[in-house]
Amino acid sequence: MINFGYSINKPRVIDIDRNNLHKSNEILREMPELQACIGCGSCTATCTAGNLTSFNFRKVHTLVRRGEYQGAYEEMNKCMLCGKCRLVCPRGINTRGVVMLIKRKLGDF
Amino acid sequence: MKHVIVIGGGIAGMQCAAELARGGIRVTVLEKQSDTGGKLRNWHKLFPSLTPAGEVLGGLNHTLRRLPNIDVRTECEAAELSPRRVVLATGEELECDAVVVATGFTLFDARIKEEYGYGIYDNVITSADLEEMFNTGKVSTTSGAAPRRIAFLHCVGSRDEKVCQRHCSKVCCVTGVKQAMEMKELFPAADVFNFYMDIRMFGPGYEEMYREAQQRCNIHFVRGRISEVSPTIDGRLQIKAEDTLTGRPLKIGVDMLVLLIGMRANDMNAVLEQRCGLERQTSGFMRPRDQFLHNTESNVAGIFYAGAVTAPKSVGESLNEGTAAARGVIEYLAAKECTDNSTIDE
Amino acid sequence: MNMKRSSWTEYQKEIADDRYYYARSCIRQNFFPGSEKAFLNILGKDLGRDIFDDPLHTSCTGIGYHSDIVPLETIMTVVARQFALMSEAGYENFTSSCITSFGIYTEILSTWEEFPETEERTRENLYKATGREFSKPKNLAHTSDVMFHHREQIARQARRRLVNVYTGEPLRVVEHIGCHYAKIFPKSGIGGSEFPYVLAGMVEAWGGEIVDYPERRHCCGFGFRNYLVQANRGYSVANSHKKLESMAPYKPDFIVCNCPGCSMFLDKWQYTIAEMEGITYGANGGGIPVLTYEEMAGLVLGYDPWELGMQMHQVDVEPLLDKMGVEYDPSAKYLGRNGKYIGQPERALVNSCSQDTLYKIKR
Amino acid sequence: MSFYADFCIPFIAGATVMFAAIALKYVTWLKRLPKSDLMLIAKGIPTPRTAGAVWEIFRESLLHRRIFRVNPLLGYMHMSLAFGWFLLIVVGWTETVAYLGMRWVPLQGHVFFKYFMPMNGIEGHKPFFDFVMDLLLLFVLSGVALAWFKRFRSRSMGMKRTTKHVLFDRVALTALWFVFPARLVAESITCGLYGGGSFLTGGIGAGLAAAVPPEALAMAYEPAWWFYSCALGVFFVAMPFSRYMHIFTEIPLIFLRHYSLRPEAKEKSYDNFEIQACSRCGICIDPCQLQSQLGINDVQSVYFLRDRRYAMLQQKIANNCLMCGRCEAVCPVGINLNTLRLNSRSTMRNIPNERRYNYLAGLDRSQGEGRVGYFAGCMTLLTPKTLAAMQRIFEAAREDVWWADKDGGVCCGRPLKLSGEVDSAQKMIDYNKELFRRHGITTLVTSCPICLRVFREEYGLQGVEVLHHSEYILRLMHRGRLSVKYSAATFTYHDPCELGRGSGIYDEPRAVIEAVGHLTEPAHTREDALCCGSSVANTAINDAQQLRIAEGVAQELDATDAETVVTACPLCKKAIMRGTARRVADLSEIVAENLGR
Repeated sequence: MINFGYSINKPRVIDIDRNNLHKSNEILREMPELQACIGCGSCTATCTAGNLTSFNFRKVHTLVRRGEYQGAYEEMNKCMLCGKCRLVCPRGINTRGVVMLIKRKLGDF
Repeated sequence: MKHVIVIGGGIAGMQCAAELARGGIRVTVLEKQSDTGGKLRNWHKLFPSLTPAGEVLGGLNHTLRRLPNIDVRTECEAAELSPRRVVLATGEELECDAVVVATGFTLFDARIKEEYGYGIYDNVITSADLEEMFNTGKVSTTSGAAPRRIAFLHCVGSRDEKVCQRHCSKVCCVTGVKQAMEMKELFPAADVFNFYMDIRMFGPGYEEMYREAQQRCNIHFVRGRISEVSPTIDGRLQIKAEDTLTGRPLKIGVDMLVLLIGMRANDMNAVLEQRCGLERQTSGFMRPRDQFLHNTESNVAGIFYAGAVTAPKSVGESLNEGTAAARGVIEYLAAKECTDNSTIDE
Repeated sequence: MNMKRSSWTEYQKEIADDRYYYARSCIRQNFFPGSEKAFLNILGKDLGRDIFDDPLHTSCTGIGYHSDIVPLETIMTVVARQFALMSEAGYENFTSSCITSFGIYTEILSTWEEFPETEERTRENLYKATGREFSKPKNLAHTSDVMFHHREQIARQARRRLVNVYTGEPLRVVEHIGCHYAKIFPKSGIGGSEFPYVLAGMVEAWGGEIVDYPERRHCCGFGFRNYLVQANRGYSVANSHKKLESMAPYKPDFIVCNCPGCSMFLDKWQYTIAEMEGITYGANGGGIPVLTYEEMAGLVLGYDPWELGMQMHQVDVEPLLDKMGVEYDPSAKYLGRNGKYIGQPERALVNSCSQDTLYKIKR
Repeated sequence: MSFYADFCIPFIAGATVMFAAIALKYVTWLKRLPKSDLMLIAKGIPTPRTAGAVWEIFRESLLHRRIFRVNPLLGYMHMSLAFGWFLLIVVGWTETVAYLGMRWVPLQGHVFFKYFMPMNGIEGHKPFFDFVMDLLLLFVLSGVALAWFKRFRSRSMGMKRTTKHVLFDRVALTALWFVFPARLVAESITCGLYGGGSFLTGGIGAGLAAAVPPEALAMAYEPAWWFYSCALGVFFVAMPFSRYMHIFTEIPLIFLRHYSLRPEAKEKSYDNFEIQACSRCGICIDPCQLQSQLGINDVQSVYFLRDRRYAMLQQKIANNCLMCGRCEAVCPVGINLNTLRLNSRSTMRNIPNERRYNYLAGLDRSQGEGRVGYFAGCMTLLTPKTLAAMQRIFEAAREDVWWADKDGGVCCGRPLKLSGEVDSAQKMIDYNKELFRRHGITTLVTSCPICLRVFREEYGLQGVEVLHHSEYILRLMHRGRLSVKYSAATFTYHDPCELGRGSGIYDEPRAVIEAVGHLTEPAHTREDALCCGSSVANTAINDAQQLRIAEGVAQELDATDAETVVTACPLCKKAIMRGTARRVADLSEIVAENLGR
């Protein structure tokens, strides 16, 4: 292969058709309330880890729901599980449970 | 006996006519279509209670037929009006003591948003088409197959300057949620995606319904407006949007795309403005005398508004306005009689 | 595929019938010089129209403009000079070969309309610089518009149709109109930007079938700065890659492009993608031939493919010529004027050569 | 005398299997103990602790004192079965000795003594033993009767729910139910045929002899002993694999516990002693609010231990626990239920990751300077009134304070640890420890009991005194650095789990409240206090379920009719606020509002 001095950018698009939604469906089956997220961002705003890093819980779980698993486990590992997000979620989502569930499903334990 | 002409035999007009008749007034309802009921005739079920539209309409029709002094003239269009006179499209002139304009709205023509492919690709339908399908009981793709993935697009012809529809049509959000749930009910194995810009759940029970759609029905809500629709090689539709909550473009193949079309002001409203001295808002809907205390009155004494002629409204709101307008008419006529009499006395 | 669409008819524009002033394209004359020649021949000889190829005119400097090198005032003056030359030559209908130029002309005419003071300043600048004065063209069209305008006449004079001679089926054609044709001012393009019809109209008139694939409207990826800076080229090629991935399942027989830049990129990136990713498109991995609409018209009218300059393509066109039943001399492919060997591009196949032998100059 | 009859085979086989299985278990468990635990045992044996253990074994394994405290009837049932059977064995052995002198008698000789030594015409008949043995048998039988009764009417024994058992348990239980009635029957028939026995066996025997023809009685004689032997045999075989293993596990457990062995954050061999010491009595079920408020019936400690013992523990069971410690407080065996659950979670979820939390490096968001450090904790940032009140208190006491996390800091690590990620939690612990060290504090005050617990138990902060703000405020008041006004206001107090049962702090907050107003206690209080339901230890229940628990707690607090509900944990405050219209305040708030001078 020739090195032309650049590489073909990988598309940023979330391709639902190509993504394997198996795990995301499993996650939603175990915790249907995650679908009730209205993207208000309270969780991320209050997040202890999010105030120290770029960790964005809302974004990561939304991407996981769309079948974008790349890096989600590593991102979720930034969470300290302190539970503030659960206290502020206006939709009463069990956010700590979500973190653990996503890690379990994507980390295979 | 006083005579009031109600223009438009939709739900607001029907409710208004019934209230007027109860108040001892002779009413003539002018209806463009072959039957009363307006847009509700083609609707299947109403949010958020899923009450069949026919139930509401049946009740209204029953009342209308039962009450005396109501004359419903179908296939009859008004061309010009003043507080004392309505000229029909045929040229016929009707005398009256007051007029209620309950002409409602026009459904947005989804073909104008050609990037969504309505009228171009198979299986791109509007929310109104879907209600028809519900009514006929034949919900399927054009090929007759059960859709495996369905997308709803909110705000088609609403909040869109590109099609001169700056206003919010108010009811499409909850209609989208309702129809998504109905589709999920019909096709439990299907994935349903709702693409929205905002979800505005303004009414009682709407937010609860939304939550139910999300959590119980597992309907995916994606915040982002679809930018374009294209056909795929296997005869499906490919949709592109941005998942704005993740900041990433998103594409997805669907078997059916439902466009939640908004409410457009009637073209006739311009005529009302030009020929009848009535005021219009920038949205094209008629302007009530004021938003709060005289919401069902026009700027011309003796001409009243009821229902979606002044702004997009839900069924319940339109019905309420029908009643409110009738009340206003009755008061207006009583007051007028008073002054007329005192003039005679003098 | 005859679409259930008529919306293109809503986007119509006036196209002059005769007496055109021709403005060439930088990219087209460098990469597809045969196409411009063919256009002049088709208009002048086959269709009997008056078209003037003025040796005095210059680049519109659009590439420089879009790369933030040429300022707006400068490009306006350059454009004004082209118009002045047109007036001096006694023409009123301006037609440009380049989509970028077409976009520039449209944009500048529109700017002058909205902000008359800019037109005044341009007049001043042009006069100061060259002593010339200009009048705006009566009609502005892209050369593809002109070709579209004459498509029926070409169809009548056609020697071949866009039909597979082996199967009798219409050829499946992917069309790409180029962003600056209608995306800036949809009203200035036939069919607008959503369902552009300028190339589709030609293809349908000449017997072919248009492929409507999901990424039909996507940019080829040229994007000026994105291509011109080497480090950004990955973004540029990613766009062509996306389009090719999207169209490949439809097995198109060829791609026809409106814009010289797009023709170049969709053609040459196929080779790049093959080298970088090992992915090849088209039957047997031979690539999907990319034609300019001039070449397409030329083939339909019976021109010799090598005279049309089709040997300049990265992707070999012979399989397409065979399908169309075009007779050609394979040995004459890389012979230029007076039978001189002009060099040969590499085929768009993986690992077919090393970097320093992109062009085999020696026979 | 050979002391052998064919019917003894089931008994002998059963006893052999049982002793072999138990021996195997003991040896394996002890062999796998970590070195440090073995050292503790070695050091502990020659100390008075051993005697203490023996006394406790007598008290708990035989008399079941703790169960008596839960419910006297239940206690009697357990005591009659355990102590009664024990005495039967002891007295039976003595009886053998009394009749036969000190000579070796095989086990079945002791157990089936009545069979081998029918009293008919025997020399030196000792009716005293007959009487004692009958009395003891009656004692045990009364326990069996109560057990039967409990199966059907558990409520009258102070238990709303009893344990749902697995197959081995049912087999063992059934066998056990039959052991003593079978013994009664066998011995009675023997007495009927050969005399002997006292008021019970003798009495029934005489009755039988009168009612049934001797041939029929003789025919029933062997089968009755067969049946008794079978019941014992079946019970013995099932025992090591059933809940009855607790009988023999509790004994070594008590010794080990006296030698200071404890379960830890990661599983180890010692856990086996605790797990198998569970008799599945089910006393832990009723206090569990997941059961009483939410009707969740399969996650309680008894089921958790059972599932873990049989290696069928699922994450959803392990995760579904508030770790409020209410079950631990009542467990008659004193099993460290929370720690065991925690180390199960650790086994299931702990994935050490070196790079995790690398972002903590070099971070310091603390403010101020002082020997006293205040650590608000993540949750307290959502109850800013607490933060403001603490500030006023510090100011009033003229304390220079170093604020560790006023603008957000790093979590104390306990929530992560409670979820099982023990190794990763250590990274936060290390970070905060270093932060405290760097700022040279000597006292660390926190208003969050969750933080408090991990600071005290895991941080090992040498030279730093860790105080909950209730303790700190009380100390300021005692030392005269803080004075408060007493008013007629009425308060009720909710004990946070981590503060009360978790850290043993009950009196300090009460003393503080009583300094500012009148305190009334809710129905469940102190060691028995309810959990607010928002515990960070539970990731399985949903928001609505949390709310239901909170409402239950709030109801009790409302019933006190106090003006203000006081608690001393930000999570409890948030949770209770959802369930009551009454004012809910942190302890610090009511102090700050009533500062004197």
